[in-house]
Amino acid sequence: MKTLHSHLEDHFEELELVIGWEIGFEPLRATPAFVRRREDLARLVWNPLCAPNLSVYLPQILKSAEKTEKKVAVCLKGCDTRSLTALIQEGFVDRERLHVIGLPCPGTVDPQALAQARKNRAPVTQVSFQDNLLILHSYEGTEEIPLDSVLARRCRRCRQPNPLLADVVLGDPVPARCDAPSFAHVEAVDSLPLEERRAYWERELDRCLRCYACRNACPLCVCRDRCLAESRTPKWTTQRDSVRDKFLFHMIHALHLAGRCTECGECERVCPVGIPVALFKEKMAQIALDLWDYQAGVDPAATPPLQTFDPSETGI
Amino acid sequence: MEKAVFLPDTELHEALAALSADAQVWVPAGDASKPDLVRFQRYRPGLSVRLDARSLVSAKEVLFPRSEALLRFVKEKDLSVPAGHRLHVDDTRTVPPAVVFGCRPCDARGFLTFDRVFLQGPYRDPYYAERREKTTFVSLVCRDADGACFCSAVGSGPADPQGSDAQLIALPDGYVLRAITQRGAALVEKIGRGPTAEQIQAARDMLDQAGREMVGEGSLTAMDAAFRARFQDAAFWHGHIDKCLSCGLCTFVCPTCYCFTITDEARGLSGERIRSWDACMFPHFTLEASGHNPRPSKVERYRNRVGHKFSYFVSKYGQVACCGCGRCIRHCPVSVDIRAVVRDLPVQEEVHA
Amino acid sequence: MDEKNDKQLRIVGFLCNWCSYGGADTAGVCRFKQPPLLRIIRIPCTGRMDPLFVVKALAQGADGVLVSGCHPKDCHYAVGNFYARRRLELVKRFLPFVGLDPRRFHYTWVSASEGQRWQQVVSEFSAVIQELGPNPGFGQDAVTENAPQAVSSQGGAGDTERCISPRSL
Amino acid sequence: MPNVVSKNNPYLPQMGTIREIIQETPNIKTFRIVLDDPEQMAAFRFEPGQVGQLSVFGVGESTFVINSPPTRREYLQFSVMKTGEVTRALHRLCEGDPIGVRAPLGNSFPVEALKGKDILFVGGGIGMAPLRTLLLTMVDRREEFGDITVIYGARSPQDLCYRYEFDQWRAAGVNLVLTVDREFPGWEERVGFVPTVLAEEAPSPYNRVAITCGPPIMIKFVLAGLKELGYEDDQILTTLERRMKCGIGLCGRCNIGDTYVCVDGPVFSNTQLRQMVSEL
Repeated sequence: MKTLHSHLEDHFEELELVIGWEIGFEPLRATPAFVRRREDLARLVWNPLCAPNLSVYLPQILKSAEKTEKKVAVCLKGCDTRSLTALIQEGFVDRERLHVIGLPCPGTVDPQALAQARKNRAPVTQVSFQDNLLILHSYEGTEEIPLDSVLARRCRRCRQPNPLLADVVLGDPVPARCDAPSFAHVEAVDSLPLEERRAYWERELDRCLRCYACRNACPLCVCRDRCLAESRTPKWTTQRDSVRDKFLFHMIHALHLAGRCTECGECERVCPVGIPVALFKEKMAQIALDLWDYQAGVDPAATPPLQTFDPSETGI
Repeated sequence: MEKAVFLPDTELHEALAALSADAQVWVPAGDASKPDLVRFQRYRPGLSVRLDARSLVSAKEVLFPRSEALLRFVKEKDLSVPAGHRLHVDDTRTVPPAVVFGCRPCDARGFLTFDRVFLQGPYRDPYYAERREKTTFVSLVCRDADGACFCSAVGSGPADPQGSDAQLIALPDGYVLRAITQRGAALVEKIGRGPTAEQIQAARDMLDQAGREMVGEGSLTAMDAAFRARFQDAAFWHGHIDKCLSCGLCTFVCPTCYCFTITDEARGLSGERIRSWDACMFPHFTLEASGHNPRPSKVERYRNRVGHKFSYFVSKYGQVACCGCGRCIRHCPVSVDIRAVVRDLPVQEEVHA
Repeated sequence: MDEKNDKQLRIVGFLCNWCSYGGADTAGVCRFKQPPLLRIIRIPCTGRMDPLFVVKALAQGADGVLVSGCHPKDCHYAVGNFYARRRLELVKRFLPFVGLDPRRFHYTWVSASEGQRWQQVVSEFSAVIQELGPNPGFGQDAVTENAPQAVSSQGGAGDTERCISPRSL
Repeated sequence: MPNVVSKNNPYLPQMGTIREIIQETPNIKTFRIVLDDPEQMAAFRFEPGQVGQLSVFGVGESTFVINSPPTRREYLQFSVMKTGEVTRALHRLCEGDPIGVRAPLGNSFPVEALKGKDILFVGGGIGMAPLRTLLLTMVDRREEFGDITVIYGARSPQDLCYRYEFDQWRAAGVNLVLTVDREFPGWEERVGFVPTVLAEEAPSPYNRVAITCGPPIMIKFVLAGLKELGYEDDQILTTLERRMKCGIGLCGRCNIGDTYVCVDGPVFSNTQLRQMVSEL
């Protein structure tokens, strides 16, 4: 990781804060890091474990930070730059105050898949990466696991591994896993009969704890502390532990992301009970693509389709 | 071992079915579509019981449901009274006996925090108390702590009997089930078979070994003063909490987080006043009607969470409100590590930035 | 007849104040015969339609949802229905994904003078709903949601002023 | 001690009926409530400063101070400012409507310790409600207390609560100083913010206890003003507010450090406030 460190070392005087990733409480956990001192730059890492989409912090960080000449540096993977683009489109982030470090991304690891792929049970003491291989060390020995076999669902349908918008791109471009938008997972659900689809979602959503991690991890859930899901006036959901209330919360989330969701998949990654909540938003993205040929977070100058209209449209 | 039986692996389902005859039996079980997603579920034949796996959510919902009706009300139309209706309020409830089978010692111990608040405070919570009295906890001596576990650091350990009525000790082909309390003894009588001397010896050895094991470094039980000294150190809290997403995951999976909200949910002429889980990490938790919020951002909210568990609760009840299960760390979307926060409280040098 | 069949089907209609609401009125004044399934909620413009209204109504078991506003280019607020039709089409296409029957949701445009057309819209949609039968909604009904819905909760969030006390202030 | 908060189920409200509603100000109403069970009403005891939870079934519960004094027990009086969901619903209720009551909750003013002392009340707007209960207790036991001075202010004359009682207070020997924020036609009392009037009046701190309640910004300046006048921390009492749900120290939201406002409060001395973690 020489290039990320050396780049930040070179530019540190121009920066008030660097948002990147560091190793968390165990080697397989990369966690967001907020670096304000030069000596802490060494903590930063960049590898396929760096799953969190750091653009989620930007609106609030920029709002609370004092306006100075210095910029906020943020490390963004290809898909993360789409989220940033959408935030810029909607005016939540001032591009001028950011120093965007774009990182071509080979895909991120799904911790569950990794746990299943491992043959050893002992805790991982060290992890390294080489040629799309994860090399895990534990006292039981060394294991090599191909990255492709443990990719997160979002990464298996990735078509934007390379940053779309950045002040500097560190690393060589990565070939995309999909050339065109892929909605295979959505289509799998769509292929079920209507009744079974409802039963499927009732079963999945029954597990929901309403912890709102999916909402809070979403870079485009910009209402933050003013979320409709918790409002009592108007009251959209009750406090009952019922599937219907959980469903309504997820509908609030999904419909508010219609035509805005950049498909970063954070909602699904953070879900503690493994509900494929990103499918709701992928379906929205599919509809937006069909109806208006629109992809969120690709063009900073575009207007999201539900925030505009076209009188000449026909067929709707 | 006072009262102990041997429960072969092959008879586990039989035993659970037997217990289900007169109680709700809650076991850690894999989800049908996601076998590695282990939660406490009501036992039913065919359930994929997973005593070997750590459950995602603690067993707290058995005594403290995610949502429960405190009372029900019905409005009966009656034009003879000025209001035009009479109001009937009803708080009757039936609480079935329950067994939590195969939770970890940390889960069972978590209820000691609840007991302090709900049973031994100025007001006794009848809903909790009734469930508590009718529930038997059978914990499994824990042999697979992971990197997030830290039960020894809060004064517990992988073989901690506190809060458990009976203990399961895993042997290669089954479990030794040992009674700890009267209630546990009553349960042990219903299942299993007489253990052999070797099985008893093996269980004893395992118990000794687990009892000596230290899970988690150092001690986090005496941080009251350090927390108060750190209270207004904004840089400290920002350093640790800037990455927090302010979701409620940590509190919802926690075996000791007991905060709740009360809301009325009504439709038409009837409704319920329900109590449901709430989280101090949510902005609405302390938001006053005037718009004032004494804990306006995630920094104050997380600080309160740390303070509640490691300072306020200690000064009020003499124990930490944390059982070291590590769920909040293991499942946090951004791996906020409460151990690290608490451990750093008394550290004077600036290790945080 | 058993109770299930006896349960009357319900369509929730969201009608723009400036056109379809008048259209429905026109149809009524002209005494055009209409099926009795519809319950009307007047909205200031279809631009007020939050797609969540549709989802929530159907999730809670409304048998049909009908949205009707001014013809495109005739919006009282110039462009409200242009925004609306994008949202409504999106939600229409989204419903089946979560297992809600898209045939239970219909949106259309009826002006204040089109009483005849209104009759036709209501009749056709009612026929569809009658054909589909009761909507199971999403998730099981919570206990109290089966309760009769005669009056709003006491001083409740219905927010309509209520004062049935004879000695009011 | 007879207590309406049920020992078996402290969440279960007692049923009461609204006997009278008084429109105090454009957004404050006073409710006079009688418990439906006459025995319970007769046995009901509380101390000045204690609070109650009022239930509008279907909307929720909210906490209000019982602002009638324990010396007058024909009804329980609560004053409610329209701010949130429950208070809006309360404002829609009418005389004769049923209402749920869970009371008394929380601590109270140390009446016995105040005996023989001069008293200064400093109130602003709805903040007069918790002061009224103590004030009327003292009025009813007038000979046990020394001088009673009340400085009460609001934005405008029509925002003053309990206007219809001012004459009675004065007749009972209360030195009542009224103020509004600016000049109004027909207003003949003081004009100016409460802290300013406090500084002008300057009641001597000797053998006196000051009790203040009002909006946070007023409290802040009143506390500074009292300090200026020479009041010590333990000569100043105030009441705190927090969002509350259970009211019985369980639900975990109204804490300031390890102090729970619902059971340890709402009445605190300035000394106590200074010992708490700073999270107001």
